[in-house]
Amino acid sequence: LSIEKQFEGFRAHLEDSNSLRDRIRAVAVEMESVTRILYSNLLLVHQSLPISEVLEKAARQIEVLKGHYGRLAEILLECPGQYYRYHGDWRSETQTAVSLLAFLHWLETGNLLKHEEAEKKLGLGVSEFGLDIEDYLIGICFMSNELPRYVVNQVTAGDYDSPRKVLKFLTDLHAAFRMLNLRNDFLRKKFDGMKYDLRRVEEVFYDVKIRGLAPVDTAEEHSMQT
Amino acid sequence: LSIEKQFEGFRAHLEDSNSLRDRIRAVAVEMESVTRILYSNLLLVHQSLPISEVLEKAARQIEVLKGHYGRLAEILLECPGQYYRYHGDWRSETQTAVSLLAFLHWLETGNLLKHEEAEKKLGLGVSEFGLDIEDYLIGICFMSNELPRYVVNQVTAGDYDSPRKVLKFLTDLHAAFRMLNLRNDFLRKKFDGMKYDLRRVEEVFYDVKIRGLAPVDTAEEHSMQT
Amino acid sequence: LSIEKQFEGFRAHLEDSNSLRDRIRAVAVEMESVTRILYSNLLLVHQSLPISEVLEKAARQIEVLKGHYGRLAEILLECPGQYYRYHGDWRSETQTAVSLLAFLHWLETGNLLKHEEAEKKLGLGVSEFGLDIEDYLIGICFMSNELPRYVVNQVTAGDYDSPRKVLKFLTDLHAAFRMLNLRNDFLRKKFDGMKYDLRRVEEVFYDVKIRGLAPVDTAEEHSMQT
Amino acid sequence: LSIEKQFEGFRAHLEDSNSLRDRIRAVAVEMESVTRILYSNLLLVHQSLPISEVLEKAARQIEVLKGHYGRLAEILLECPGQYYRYHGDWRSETQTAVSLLAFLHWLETGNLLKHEEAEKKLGLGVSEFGLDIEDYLIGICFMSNELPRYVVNQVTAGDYDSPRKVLKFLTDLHAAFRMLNLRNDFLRKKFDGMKYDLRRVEEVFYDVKIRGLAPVDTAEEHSMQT
Amino acid sequence: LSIEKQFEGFRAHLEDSNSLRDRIRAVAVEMESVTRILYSNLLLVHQSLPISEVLEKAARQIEVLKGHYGRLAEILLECPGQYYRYHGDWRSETQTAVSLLAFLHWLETGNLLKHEEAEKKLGLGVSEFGLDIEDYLIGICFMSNELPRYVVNQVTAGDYDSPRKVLKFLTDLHAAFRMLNLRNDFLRKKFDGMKYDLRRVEEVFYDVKIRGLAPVDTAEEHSMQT
Amino acid sequence: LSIEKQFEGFRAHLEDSNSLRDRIRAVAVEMESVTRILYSNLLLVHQSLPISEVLEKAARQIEVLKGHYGRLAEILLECPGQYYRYHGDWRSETQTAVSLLAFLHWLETGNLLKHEEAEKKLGLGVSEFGLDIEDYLIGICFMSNELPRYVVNQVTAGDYDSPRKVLKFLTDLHAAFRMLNLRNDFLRKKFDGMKYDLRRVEEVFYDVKIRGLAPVDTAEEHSMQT
Amino acid sequence: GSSKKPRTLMVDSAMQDGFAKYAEYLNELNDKRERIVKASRDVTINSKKVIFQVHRISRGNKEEVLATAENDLANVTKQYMSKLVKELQGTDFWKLRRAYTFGVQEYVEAATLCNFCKTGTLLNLSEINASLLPLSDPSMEPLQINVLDYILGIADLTGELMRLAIGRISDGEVEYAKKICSFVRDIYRELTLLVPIMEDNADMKKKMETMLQSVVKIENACYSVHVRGSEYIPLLGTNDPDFSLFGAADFEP
Amino acid sequence: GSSKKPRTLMVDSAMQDGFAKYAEYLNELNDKRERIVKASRDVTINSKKVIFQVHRISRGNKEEVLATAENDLANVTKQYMSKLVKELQGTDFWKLRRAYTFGVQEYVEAATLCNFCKTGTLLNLSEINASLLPLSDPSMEPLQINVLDYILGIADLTGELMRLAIGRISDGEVEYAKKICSFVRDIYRELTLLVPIMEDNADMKKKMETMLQSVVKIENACYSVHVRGSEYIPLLGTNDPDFSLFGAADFEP
Ligand SMILES: [Mn+2]
Ligand SMILES: [Mn+2]
Repeated sequence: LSIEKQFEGFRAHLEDSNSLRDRIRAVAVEMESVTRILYSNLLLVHQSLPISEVLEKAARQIEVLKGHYGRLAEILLECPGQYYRYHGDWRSETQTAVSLLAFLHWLETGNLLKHEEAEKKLGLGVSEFGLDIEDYLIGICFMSNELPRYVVNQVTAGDYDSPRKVLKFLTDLHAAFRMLNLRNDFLRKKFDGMKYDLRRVEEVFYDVKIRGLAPVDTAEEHSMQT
Repeated sequence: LSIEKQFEGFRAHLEDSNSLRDRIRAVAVEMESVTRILYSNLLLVHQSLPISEVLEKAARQIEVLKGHYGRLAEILLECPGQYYRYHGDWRSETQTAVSLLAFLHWLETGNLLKHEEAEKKLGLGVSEFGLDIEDYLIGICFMSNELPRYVVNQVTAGDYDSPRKVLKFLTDLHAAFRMLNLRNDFLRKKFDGMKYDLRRVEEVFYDVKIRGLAPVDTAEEHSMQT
Repeated sequence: LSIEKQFEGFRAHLEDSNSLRDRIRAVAVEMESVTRILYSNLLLVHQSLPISEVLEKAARQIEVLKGHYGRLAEILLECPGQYYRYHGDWRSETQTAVSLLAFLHWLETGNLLKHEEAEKKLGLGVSEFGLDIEDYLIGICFMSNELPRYVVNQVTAGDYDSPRKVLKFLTDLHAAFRMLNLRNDFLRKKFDGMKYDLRRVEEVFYDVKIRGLAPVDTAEEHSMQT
Repeated sequence: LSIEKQFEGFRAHLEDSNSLRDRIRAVAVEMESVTRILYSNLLLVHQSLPISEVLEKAARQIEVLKGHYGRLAEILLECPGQYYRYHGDWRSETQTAVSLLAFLHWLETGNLLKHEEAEKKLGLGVSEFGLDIEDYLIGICFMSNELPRYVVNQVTAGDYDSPRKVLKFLTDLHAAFRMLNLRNDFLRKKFDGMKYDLRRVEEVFYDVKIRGLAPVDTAEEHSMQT
Repeated sequence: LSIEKQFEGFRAHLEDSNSLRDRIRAVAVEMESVTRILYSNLLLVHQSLPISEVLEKAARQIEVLKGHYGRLAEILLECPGQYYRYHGDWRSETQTAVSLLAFLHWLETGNLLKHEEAEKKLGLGVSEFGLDIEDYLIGICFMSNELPRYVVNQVTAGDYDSPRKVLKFLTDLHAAFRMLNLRNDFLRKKFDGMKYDLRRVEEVFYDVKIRGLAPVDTAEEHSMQT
Repeated sequence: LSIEKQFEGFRAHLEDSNSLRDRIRAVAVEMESVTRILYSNLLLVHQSLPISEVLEKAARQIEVLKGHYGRLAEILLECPGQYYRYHGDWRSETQTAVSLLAFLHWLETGNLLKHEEAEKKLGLGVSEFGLDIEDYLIGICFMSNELPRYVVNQVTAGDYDSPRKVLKFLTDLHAAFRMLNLRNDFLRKKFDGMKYDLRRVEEVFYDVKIRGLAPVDTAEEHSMQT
Repeated sequence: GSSKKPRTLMVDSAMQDGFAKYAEYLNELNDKRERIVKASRDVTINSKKVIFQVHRISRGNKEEVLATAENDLANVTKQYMSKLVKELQGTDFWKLRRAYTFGVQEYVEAATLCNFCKTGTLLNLSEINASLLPLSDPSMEPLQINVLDYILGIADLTGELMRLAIGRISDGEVEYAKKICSFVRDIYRELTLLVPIMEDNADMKKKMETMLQSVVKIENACYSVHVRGSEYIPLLGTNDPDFSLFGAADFEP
Repeated sequence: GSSKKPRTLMVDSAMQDGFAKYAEYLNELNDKRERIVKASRDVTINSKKVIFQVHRISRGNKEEVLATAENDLANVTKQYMSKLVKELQGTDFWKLRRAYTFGVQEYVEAATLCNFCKTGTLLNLSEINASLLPLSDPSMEPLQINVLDYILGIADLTGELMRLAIGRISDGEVEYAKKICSFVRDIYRELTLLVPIMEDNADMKKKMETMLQSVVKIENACYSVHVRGSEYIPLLGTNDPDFSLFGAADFEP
């Protein structure tokens, strides 16, 4: 009898944990869908849509995304201490989200989106459910991959000052990453790729400079905003 | 400057998490070593060493094992909420430990070691660090694998009542497991194997019965202890 | 007996379906061969053969291809409702065919070949056997893969206006694709690849623009036709 | 007894065929070693060593290689009709050899090394033991894989005319291959890869052309030879 | 031009060899189908169908199989010296065929089917096209794999003498194989597996012997034949 | 130049070591062949050949084997300190040899062949070239794998006392092995397998015991010798 | 200084129109597929539960356990298969097969297992299909499980029958186990001939290997009990080995 | 009622004696191996840090960064390699190679990388081995890194040189990158001939493929900067392309 009772408990436990994972995955699917739309909005920046408009469109999606993180946080509250049991189910979505938020933030302020800022934007960090640091760093690497394309299209559209600004930003970012002692893992591989982004931006800067298209140096002392 | 500072923090974080995993793995290696000794002690039961002696020898190792779980718990306190991040590093050791404890418990009491009892023996369940239920169930399946051998050796040594007792226990255990709706995973596979243990014990019971070696039925109403 | 009889029926059914499939595959092999020739003809565009000549050569092959679709349609009439059972056997040929037709159409008109137009060119859409929309869209993605190469070779041959035109077309196409809600499947993967085509064409446009090779901007306001 | 006798016959048979294979493999190992030296000589072409020197160094190794094929032919005379039984043992060496000979030949003459020419250089084609046509074709594909690297290094060394020449050669070669009706096999896979070589060479040609580095166009109307 | 001509030759060559291979494969597919029917007939032996009936059913299929080998031989006459080029296309079918014929032969006579006998049954050995010795040996190994199952089912059906007979046969066969000097190849691996068949049959013999089920020992001193 | 020169030196070094290795491998191949014959001889014990005859046949092969070890020792004298560089080339042969010698020794004396005894039988231990203890232990594990089969066949042949003797030996051996602190390596895996041998022998002992076939218990107090 | 001219201003509206149509098509298709996948997953999970329920059979509780299983199965049919049936029609059967095949296979497995336990025979495809007819709207072409899914389900059935056979022997029901053995052998032999002519048969080939292992496991179990029983026929002086001595039924009053 | 006779009572004491000896041998060997694995892991981790330090090179800080790297490397030698040296002697070099090979390879990689940055040449095996001599007890046979580990380390070095080259081009140091390119090509060509005669060369074969990719990456980077630079030689009216226009050095005062 006593054994039976215990196993009845186990039966309930197993079914609960299966349904929990199903619910988490359902949220992750929706996150994935929002980040796609967000990315779609962001892409317009390559077609020279004014940044203010891009930011505005994005703002709405970020709210939706935040909502999803809220739902995820609620689900995780039901199983305290099991964050990392399910972490793999929303990891890659979070990395993409960070990359998009960081790009938007850079467009807006010219600065790197910090870890706490990213957490705040996603509504994380209040409970035990925070933004994993490796996920944050990978997201930043993904963001760097978008910059060469941005610079090429900006120059084509006649903005000859952007290469300098992007180059400055990317050089600093690269230098900061070099401080880390990375293991031979996914993050290291992504960071290795950043070198090529840097080089491409330099080439564009060189192209603009050598033709005398870049604005005079005094411009540097003014604002970073477009 | 601000970026640099942030990355210095990341650098420290990455190094900490690497060293944490190293320490966890070091504990797991020692757990593995103790469970081997424990198993070694337990094996003497097949050579008809009095159960009291077996239990006594085992008791010392269980203390050591408990100590390791204590150390593990301390390490995990440093990273609250990350239990499942490192769970894979000591899983299989825990399953083996459960199987040994459950066998010893059965030898001593004739009953199934319950989940809470197992937690208690390992010094778990106080903090957030408990005994995962699937690990417990897999450990119980491992224990069942030892029973056919035990019964064969007991009969060889002249104990003709043990097949009945083991058969009763295993039949109940098997019935309890059948209550669970298992997915097609490792646990299901292990449970499938239990059928063969049951069948082998039945065969021995049959051998003993048909030859009139089994004690008269009145024995059933008495104690399960050897 | 009952088992035997039922399986005898299955055997007859499966053998029929196999012989049907063999006939379908024979047609698909010939389709594959025609699309190879068609592709071969089309490749000459990279070697700056006049477009009119390319179109003329292609027209003959398209007729042959249409004939094959006619034969396929006849075979499929024998198994109404099972169109999709055999679909995999000519899918990839159809996707290639669409990509070639769409490229030719773009060369001729500067417009995207629409789904109905593609159906018409292949003689489909009359019976139940139409052009699957996913196949059509995958074919369009394949076509996009050819554009970077086209643009590079056109510039090499001295046509400095083509990057602008291709970029316009590809940007619109990419934007149109983004309206679709894609699942995580082959089409999605192919669409994700379109990003790289776009990026490459942007680079080429950048190259001609920064060197002042692109025709003056007034051209942009006029026609898209070659 | 009768079984034993039969197996004695098998024993003799297996030992003969094993020793034959051992001898063939010993020759293949030496072939592999020569082709490595040849490859290593050929690598100097990327470091702008004068072609005449490269050819001279290579000539000696080719003689050695020819010697090995001679020994192989002698061994195969012992087992008429079993050429294809052992073919796999020297296939990949032969393909590599063809690729190296073809590259050297192209450097020297600007032409494709023909099948008979390859046979002659390797001393084959006299007896039943000829150069398998698929091996020849695969070797030619391997050779094509080297060309993008060659062209890149030539341009870096200041030879701005080489992209045009290589592109012409590769375009013709690719067109010739397209005439073949290839199965879905290794050769087809290798040929499909040739497309990427072609594309890369086109890109390099584009790079020099758009920057005005390619020699004046009048050259194009004259001979293609080095 | 010259390249084109050469490749036209290649095209013809490849098409010829492709069509030859297609015809060979078509025969191999039919062989596979007959061996399956044969296998399915043979399976009835495990359900205690009288051996005479099993043999009778099989005889018809063997005739069909022989016909296929005849067709194969005719095709191979067209490409003398290339037997081993295509050998891989019917190898595994031949090995299966040998294993089935050998099992049937053993059921009928209690003896090992010899190599020449196998050739004769398949209609081989007249022309250059014989039964490869390794294929024969691998087929015999496959046959050995069926014996443990056969013996188990015979005992279940009450035939307590079969373990002794099978054990005698398998012991002799194993001893004969041990005379061969096998390489580290497929055949060696298969032969290594025979050890487990032998062991299993020994266990079954042990089971009937220890329970006094095996026929009286006097039989052993007489003939081993059925 | 310096690079070339250094690598030239490496090349000489590696070629020397390769030719040494070739000679070692040639010896190892012959060792392998002798151990096969030895194993073949030993297998007759399963067919109840008198032990004295088995031992006699084996003695001759052991002499041959010893000769090979002598040749190996001579070769190794040429590379002092590098014994373990080439160790892998004769390891598995040595392990097999030990297992055979140990089985023979057990048949003859009922005792375990000790490490020094094994060294002596193989003519090792004089120079730096001794019998690696891990190889010795692995060989002993291999020997254990043969015992279940031996016991089954002995019982079949009517020797009902062997299970007791083998079980005693194997129990002691297993207990002795448990004294070792094994790493997670090949030896450990092999030792873990010994458990199954023990279990099988226990089962056979159970079979004879429960049927009253085992000789009376007084025998146990007397000698272990055959 | 920026002289940007947004590239998107001149959108190709014909293109947009076409894609609006494609988007609608894909949305509908994807939604439908999503609904089918969910229904199929429900069918799978609940059919598995039916199978687990069948395995709860013991000597004494057969009717009761089977009644529950059949009831559960009827619920699966009514609640979940009906959803599938409602979504699918016409060309969907093949177009969306991948979205529902696993559910249907598991359903076939559960239905044929229940039926075997009850009647000892193989539930035919036509019988299953007939039982699905009432679920569908009479105006639509009704869902009919195809031969491939049925065969794939039957292949898995043999694994469950193996588990059942081992359990039955444990309970002393040797004749039952022998019946399973012969049934599974028949299925294996018939499928041997069908597998090579099935389309996409890579999965099925793997299942055949597992099936052969199941057959051998059952045969070994039957062998083992037979040999053991044969020993005691003389011992007991009867021709009918008392298999009831096996199993739990015996030692508890 | 139990009539047990413990099977272990009559232990085979000769057997136990032998095994006590074997146990002692294995314990010592395992402990030593464990110490070596730990030391090797320390060497690996810290050599990797040296390599990361080298990659922190920029145009302005070369001496400083390299000085730190060399200092760190000297610490690795003194603190961690010395432990390895102390544990290993004689037959251990080959017997326990697997326990320390990864550490030694990484150490070779770090040492040769530092040396290349400083001198532009390949640090020879004999030079590394000479530098290890002072670490060992003069009475013992000193640890000498073997040819295989050296070559495996050099193979990885080329990957780091690729990273370095891309970085140098970014900083406008094109000549430096070209030097790396030619250096890596030489190594690749030499190794082409050595790989087939190396023992256990499966790893090395994989490394050769990666190495070729590294060579091509460097060549493409050099090509790219060359083509770009060539365009502006006429533009600028000089024969020396001003590569200093590349990189961060230029736009910050
Ligand atoms: Mn199932
Ligand atoms: Mn590295």
